[in-house]
Amino acid sequence: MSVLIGHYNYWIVIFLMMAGLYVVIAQGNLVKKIVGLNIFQASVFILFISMGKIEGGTAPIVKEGMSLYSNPLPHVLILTAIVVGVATTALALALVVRINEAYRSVEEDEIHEQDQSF
Amino acid sequence: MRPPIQPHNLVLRIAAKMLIPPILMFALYVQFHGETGPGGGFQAGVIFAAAFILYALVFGIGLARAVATERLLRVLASLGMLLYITVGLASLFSGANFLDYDVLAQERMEGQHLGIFLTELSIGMTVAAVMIMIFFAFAERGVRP
Amino acid sequence: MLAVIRLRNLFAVVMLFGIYSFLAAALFVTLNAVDVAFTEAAVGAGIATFLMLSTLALTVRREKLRRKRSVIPLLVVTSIGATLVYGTFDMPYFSDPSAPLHGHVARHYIEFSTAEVGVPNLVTAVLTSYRGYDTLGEVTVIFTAGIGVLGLLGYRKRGGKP
Amino acid sequence: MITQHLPVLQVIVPLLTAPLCLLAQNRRFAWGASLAASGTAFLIAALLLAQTLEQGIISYELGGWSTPWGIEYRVDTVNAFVLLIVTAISSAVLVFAQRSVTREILSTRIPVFYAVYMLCLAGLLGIAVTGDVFNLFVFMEISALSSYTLIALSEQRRALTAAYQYLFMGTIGATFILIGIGLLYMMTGTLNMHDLSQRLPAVTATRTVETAFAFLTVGISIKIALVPLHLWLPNAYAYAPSVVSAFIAATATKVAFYVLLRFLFTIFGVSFAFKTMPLNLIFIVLALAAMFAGSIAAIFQDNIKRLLAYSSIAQIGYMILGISFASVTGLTAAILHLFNHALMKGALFLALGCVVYRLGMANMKQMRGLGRRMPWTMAAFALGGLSLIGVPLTVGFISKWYLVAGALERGWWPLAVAVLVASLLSLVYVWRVIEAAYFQAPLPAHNDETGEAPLSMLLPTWALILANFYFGIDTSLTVGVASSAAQQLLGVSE
Repeated sequence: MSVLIGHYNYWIVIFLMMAGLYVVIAQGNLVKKIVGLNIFQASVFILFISMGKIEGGTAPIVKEGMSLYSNPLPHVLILTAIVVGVATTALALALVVRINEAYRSVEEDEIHEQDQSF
Repeated sequence: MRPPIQPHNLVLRIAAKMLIPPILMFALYVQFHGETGPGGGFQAGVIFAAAFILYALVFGIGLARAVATERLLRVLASLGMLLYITVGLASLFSGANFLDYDVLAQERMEGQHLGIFLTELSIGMTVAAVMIMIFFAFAERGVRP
Repeated sequence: MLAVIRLRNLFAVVMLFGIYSFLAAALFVTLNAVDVAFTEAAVGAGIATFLMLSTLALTVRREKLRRKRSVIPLLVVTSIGATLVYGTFDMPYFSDPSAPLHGHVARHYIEFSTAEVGVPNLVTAVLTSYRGYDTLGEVTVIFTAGIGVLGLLGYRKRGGKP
Repeated sequence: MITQHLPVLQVIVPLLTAPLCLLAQNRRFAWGASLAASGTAFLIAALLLAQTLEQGIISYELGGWSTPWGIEYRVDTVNAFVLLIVTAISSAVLVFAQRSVTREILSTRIPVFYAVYMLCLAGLLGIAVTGDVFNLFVFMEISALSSYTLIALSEQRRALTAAYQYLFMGTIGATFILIGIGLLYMMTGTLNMHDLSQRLPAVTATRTVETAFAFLTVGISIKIALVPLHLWLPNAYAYAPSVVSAFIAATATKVAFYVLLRFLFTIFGVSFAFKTMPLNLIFIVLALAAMFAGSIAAIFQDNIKRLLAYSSIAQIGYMILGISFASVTGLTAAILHLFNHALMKGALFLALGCVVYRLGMANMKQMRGLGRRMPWTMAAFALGGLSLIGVPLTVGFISKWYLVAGALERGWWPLAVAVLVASLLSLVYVWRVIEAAYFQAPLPAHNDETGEAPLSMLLPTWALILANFYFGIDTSLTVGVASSAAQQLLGVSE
């Protein structure tokens, strides 16, 4: 039972993560793939942050009379990872815009067909 | 992007005029209060960029472009990065390791504060400039020449 | 989230993503990660969603019907998920203060950062001082994305196609 | 004083050059500054290698924070060797770039190109020198984002989809690596590689560490394009601008391969990676699949750049095979092949770059009769091809020799035979190009203006070709360094 209570939130996060990954792998629309990628990454962030949580701890800002803080290191890592994620998203979207201009489509199958035909 | 809002909508213009200064103030607050509260250069940069994008959406891209020319944004983004590296090199030339803030001032704590202040500033600069740059890149694609 | 898979209206998909980010941000607050929550709200629900909407405005709003469906992606994803769940069994329990990750390096930050850096916000102290070099990397990533987008979308030839 | 800061300067010099290129907005300046930065980085790498050979591991604490608290740069023979080859290739490619880029990239985008190139170089170097796993992730993303951009800067529209595909595979790989890092951190509470290697043995029996291991291995395998995860590579190499193909083919997968070595041997340790986890067998199977599938696919390509790309996939197979022996000889072979393959692929892609410079594209059809029109270029290509096959006196021979020796040492002679058979396959695809170039009549459509490539492009190409032969004849430097690197990784004292 304690296994269930101790880990259930990780399982929820893993489910969300896999939903995102499924969108990336299975969907053919380029924009939707980016959304999927973002969901995947955001879920990884939640995984990291939930491991930083400490029962009874507060936000990691030093105040008088507080002794128990959440672990600041995962927060720092995820701040960086969020930035990396948005940078990737911006670049991916720029590529989609260019692909749409070159192929007049954002569907993977159609683009693939056009590439084969010439 | 096709402008979704009429550029001459009076209510929007006034609302935007009322909103933008507080947002900019908030960005500055977040920028300089990162040491004591939540926030810091990155969040401040994003908020600053958001205020600017609001301006561009309401008053038209042309006006916004006149303020933030491509050259200015490029220079700002590059300077932000250069500033960060310069802070690192400054400690290197003061005889410590790269990015060691201790030696930046007479006293160790002051050095740390100065270092954090400067690096946060450089993050804010680069992030704001890059976000606005990306916004314009997308926005101007939509306007067919 | 399953709606994202099923929905074909891309606009709704992007909006759902914005909501998801916002919920994630709210979750971060309850997990005591205020800095991260702030950033996730500004980036996930703000910038990323905004950029996706801009892209939709430049491309199309509706996804086309797909002809083929395959079970392979589902299998791949399920097996990856199963591996992760398998890994969780030996994880320290959620919010257990005695977990190894809270000792060692993190403990050092909490105990000594006031004396060594002198900044009340531990996240800022770690971000810009202890791991300041990572943050330089972070600025570089943003810079790279900026000039990458500029290189891809800016500088078009006069009058002609890009 | 400055010598003690070499590890960080290695990365900072190109990193500093990138914004300068963007600020100047001047093509000549951007090129000159990039070349100077890359040359300086090469010198620094050479000095670092000399230092590590003399005094062992160099540790540099960024921000002055002592090791587990801050980020550490840690240079030993292995990464010093990787730094050397990356900076060497980058410098050669940059000399070549000045003329080549004007043909293949829109002129207004050229300063941006050099800025992104510098970021990519800084990212790759940053991956190689760091001793901190999260820092490694950050720099991996810098190099990845910049290489997507570099590929997409090409004028061909297929480059866009290639970059997009690469971006997706790469980001999934990076996120997998991030998950792996997170799980490791969860179990040990540290991010420093050296610290991790000390704290991991206490918790290796847990399922969480096994999962972390699986995620890291899969994530890095995507980055090195190991066989079932290689799909991004052929198009990315084929449609990128020529200089970018040469640079990325010769460096990016090599650095990712180095990361794999680092995680397997330094962090997890041989006994966990190969005894607790069944990686031995998995790697042998995948390596064989890569060697044969890659070579056979290469035989049927019409686009020569794609041909070389598939050949790269096969060559990665050789390196993985070297790892799977988990012995000093096998690892020496893998590290040698890392170095040697960078030399051959760099040279071959540069030779193709010359062809593209003159003819606009490089398909089998264009190659016909090219041996007479561009004698120097095609001679370079032929010699590079010999090295790829593994003819004696070339570097290709040396690394395959060690690979076969490693297989025989373990008594796995079928694998030795497999290496030889795969080499024969590479003979087939190299021969197709050479036959077209020397024994077929040129297309009438080629006008007679098609002449030799300019000197500034031939020189770097030939420099790399000569390096192929130099290190194939005088092996004392490469083999010495590679075997001492292998011994360091395995923790065997000399």
